[in-house]
Amino acid sequence: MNRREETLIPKIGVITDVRIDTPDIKTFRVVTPDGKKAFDHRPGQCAMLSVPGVGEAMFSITSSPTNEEFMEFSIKKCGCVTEWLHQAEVGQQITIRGPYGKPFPVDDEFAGKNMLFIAGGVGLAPLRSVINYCRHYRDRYGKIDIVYGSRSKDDLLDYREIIDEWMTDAGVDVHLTIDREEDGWDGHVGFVPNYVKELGFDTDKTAVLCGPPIMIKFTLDGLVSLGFDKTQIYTTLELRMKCGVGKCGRCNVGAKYVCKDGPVFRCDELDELPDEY
Amino acid sequence: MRKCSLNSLQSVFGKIASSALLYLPVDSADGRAVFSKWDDGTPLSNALNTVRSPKDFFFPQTEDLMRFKTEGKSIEVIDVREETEDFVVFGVRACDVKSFDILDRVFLAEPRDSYYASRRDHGVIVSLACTRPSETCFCSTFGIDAASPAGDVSCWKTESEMFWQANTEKGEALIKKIEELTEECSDEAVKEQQEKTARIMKKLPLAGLNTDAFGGGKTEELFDRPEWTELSEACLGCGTCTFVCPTCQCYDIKDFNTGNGVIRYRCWDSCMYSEFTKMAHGNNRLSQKERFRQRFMHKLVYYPENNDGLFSCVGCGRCLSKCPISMNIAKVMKKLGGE
Amino acid sequence: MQVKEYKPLIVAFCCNWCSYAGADLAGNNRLNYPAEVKIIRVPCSCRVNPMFILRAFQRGADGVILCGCHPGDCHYTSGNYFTRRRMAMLFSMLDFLGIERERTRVEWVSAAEGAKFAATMTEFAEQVAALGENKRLEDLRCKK
Amino acid sequence: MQKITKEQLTEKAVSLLRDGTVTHVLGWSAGEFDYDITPAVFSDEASLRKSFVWNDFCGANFSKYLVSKTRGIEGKLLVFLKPCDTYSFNQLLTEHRFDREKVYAIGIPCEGMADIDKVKAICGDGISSVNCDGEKLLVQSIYEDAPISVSPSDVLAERCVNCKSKKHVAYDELMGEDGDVLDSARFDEVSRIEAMSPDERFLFWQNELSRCIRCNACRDACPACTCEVCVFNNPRSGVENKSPANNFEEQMFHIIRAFHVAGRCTDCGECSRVCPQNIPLHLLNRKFIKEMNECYGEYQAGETVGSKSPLTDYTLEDLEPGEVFDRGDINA
Repeated sequence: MNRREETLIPKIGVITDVRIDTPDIKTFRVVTPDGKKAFDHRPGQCAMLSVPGVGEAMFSITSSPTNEEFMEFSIKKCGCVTEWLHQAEVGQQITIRGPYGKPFPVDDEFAGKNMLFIAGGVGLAPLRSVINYCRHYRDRYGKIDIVYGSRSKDDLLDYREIIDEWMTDAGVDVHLTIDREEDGWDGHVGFVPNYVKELGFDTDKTAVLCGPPIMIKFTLDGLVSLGFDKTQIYTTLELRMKCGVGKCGRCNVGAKYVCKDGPVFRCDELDELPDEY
Repeated sequence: MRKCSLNSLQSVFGKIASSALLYLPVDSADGRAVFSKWDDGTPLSNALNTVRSPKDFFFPQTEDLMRFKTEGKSIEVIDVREETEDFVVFGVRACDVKSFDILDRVFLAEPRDSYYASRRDHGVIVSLACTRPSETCFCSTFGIDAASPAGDVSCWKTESEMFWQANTEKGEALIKKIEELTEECSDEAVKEQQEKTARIMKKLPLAGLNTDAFGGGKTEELFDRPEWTELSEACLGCGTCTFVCPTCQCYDIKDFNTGNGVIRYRCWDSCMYSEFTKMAHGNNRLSQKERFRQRFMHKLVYYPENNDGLFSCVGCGRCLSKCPISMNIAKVMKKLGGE
Repeated sequence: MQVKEYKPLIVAFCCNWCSYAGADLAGNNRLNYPAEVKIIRVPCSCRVNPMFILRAFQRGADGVILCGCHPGDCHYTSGNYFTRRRMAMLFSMLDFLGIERERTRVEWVSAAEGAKFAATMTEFAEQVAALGENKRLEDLRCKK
Repeated sequence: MQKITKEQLTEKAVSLLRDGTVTHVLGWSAGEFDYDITPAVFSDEASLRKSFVWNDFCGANFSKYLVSKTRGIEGKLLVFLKPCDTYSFNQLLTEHRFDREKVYAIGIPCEGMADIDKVKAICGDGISSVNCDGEKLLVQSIYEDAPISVSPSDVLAERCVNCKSKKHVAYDELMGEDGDVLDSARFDEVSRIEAMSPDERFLFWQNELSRCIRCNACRDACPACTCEVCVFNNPRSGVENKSPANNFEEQMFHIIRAFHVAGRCTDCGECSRVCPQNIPLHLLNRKFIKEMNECYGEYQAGETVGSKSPLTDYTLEDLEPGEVFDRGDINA
């Protein structure tokens, strides 16, 4: 019996590669036991990963949908599940379900636009998926600017990919910054919001933000002062989630459920929500 | 409409129970009504309502979702779902019947919750009209008529008879089953009872409570109201209101390591709890005021906004009688609605 | 048909300084005590939190015994005096809830009392065996 | 029927607010009906006069609120304490849970509080008002033309029937007369259960505890439960759980909670008052109190500030756990 579908029952995923990105962030490559991608997704969507007996948690899928072989998750060590994952080895099975949430409107609102991606710390994880999607379908978008900052050089995520691929792409400008001066770093030093203002982008762009709440707040203010309209700015939220499908009530803010109506929000939509995220 | 005498009610119950599990409100040893399984002769309680709501039948306080077996690096997922046995819940009050509409819109929305759906498919709800509402009742505020409850079958109990009216296909089937024990009748006695109850409803202390100040789209007006501080001041942060509430449906999913496998189970959770929204790196609702506000905003604004204006409260009054500090949705509505 | 003999599972919390050494001595002297006694070493008998006792029952113990240094001999001077009061109260509460009092015990066993350790365990295991399986403080989820 | 009146308390609070002795008043606020009273902090005369109430339904123990309500206020908080509340007040001071300097405590006499469930058992549902004619409670129901007269002693809450003390053990000022420590029969029910066979006891508690819905009201109302994060809420404690998944979880929660407050519980009875499922949780606490009294000498938590509870103390001659049982046999 039981032919009823049930989203809460996960599939098995296998960790096939673990990349150490920074001292507290690792990127995990996950496929099904028969070596396929667990499911298709759109840029910005999330998946529920779990370790039986430890717990389940929502992570954004960092790999682009254009990657047909596997999914990647960049995970910062900060709680029970993430701590467990950080000591997991290649070959370890976990469970995976998804995809959840509303993706970035890559084929609608973003199409044909100049794109500005702004990320701080592990906030690059959800953006990497959409950045690589835009790079893959390069001709569908205008100029791409990426501003990325973190605490130090060691804390920059996907550093090799940024240097080797993104920086070498035509029409893609990458602006890196770190919070404090550091030996061996000749790039920009300073916080992301300030750097964005210094760079002073034209407002002919669609901006996508992700990072710590405080960075989002100030960057948003900065962009608005540069003349951006809030309808041009997108961000992605994170709240505690359990079900992933708008039923358990945990990620409810205003009339929205972050797991179902988000995590991607346009900033003018956020203004309509109570300040509880 | 059909009827049977109260003297033959036990044989009607017996007939129903011959093909499905039958639950009904029964007086427990300490004098409170609880839903219990009917066995030969179990008398129906005369109490107005049960302490716990009948949502337990469809959304139990805890249920196993799945099991895991782990060995080395590999995991096996074991589906523990079983199709629910057919069951009948008798004696559900009008308010609680309405609560299933509210829960349905959450659990049966895509993707359907198969655990809940299976119970909904196999459960038949037989409602029972109220004749003696309590001072804590305010179902009429939400457009519910206590004297004509919905459900698969509606029942009215008079001094000597029980009247039965099928409302759905499932209900027709149930009535068919007890056809021999009931007789076709006019609805005069029921009408008379309904009019009498309607008169009582108007006399209830909370009869004037209305929802004018609430509903979808009122977030901005209500969210920052200063009254929240005062209203939530004494809140202990316990989960009594949410757990006795027939419409509260927030849940938690947790893993339990049994020593020989892992059970992933679901249990009721409460937005009143301090750790409800706590994440590894912070909490977006730090004070009890914010948590308290969330509960009432959800019931009175957010839920109606997403569900065609339907409020997520049915006025059953359980939270009014059970809150340790007597703070409840009626007081919140009066305060914010400008008394 | 051969009926498998019921062997109760006993969890013994033993303090590191006396009772664990006592258990060691019992082993060194080749004294027999039931193999179903599972020893958990704790720094001091007063390390044992009431939760430990309940957890042991949850995970399938049929009896729980707590062994520490004799009163007056605690390595930390007074730990076992606190244990004595605490466990007296806890066990009495379990008894109040109808959980058989014969399933719990506190015994003082010094490092020199290997024989006492073995005898106590044997006797306790028999006592618990007479009661049969722990049904009143069990967690059905943990049953195999 | 309370000897002190709402007007007396209101005037007192108003005068203390006016002369600046206190800046806030922790009191009872009237509800929809006469019995659904909510604790509230008043900071001005107008709101006091409008909502402050004192009647036979002011059961809530305010002591625990002092932990949160004295934080972050300038000036002093006036609190009205019934005799039983003063024990919790002292116990919290013993545990350094609030700043005594921020509190102005007024002891008020209490004639026992009514239990609305008992009122409803006599008068039925549909109560529109409960008044007092000086002696009897007059209960008006929407189903009756005339009010039903009820003797307060017939509807006293269990904890008040077995009141242990009418004496205030802490206050800055006393209104009315102080009472005495009473010779209560509060341990009778514990003795009755002790006298049962283990099987009967088990069935009794299974029936009670299986009703638990783990709403945590008992814990959250308990003046002895003031941990900032309870172990049962802390994912790092290894025992976090919030569901009554089965009998074991229910038993574990209540055993551990009772044990945690053992020696600190003043027997104020809030746990049983707030339980939505009417579980007699106070019996667990009373069992511990009775046991400790008998084994380690009479001790009343909260009687004085700074006293050492039996479980943080010991003597060289304490009974062995086995002997405690044997003693129990003699009692039975």
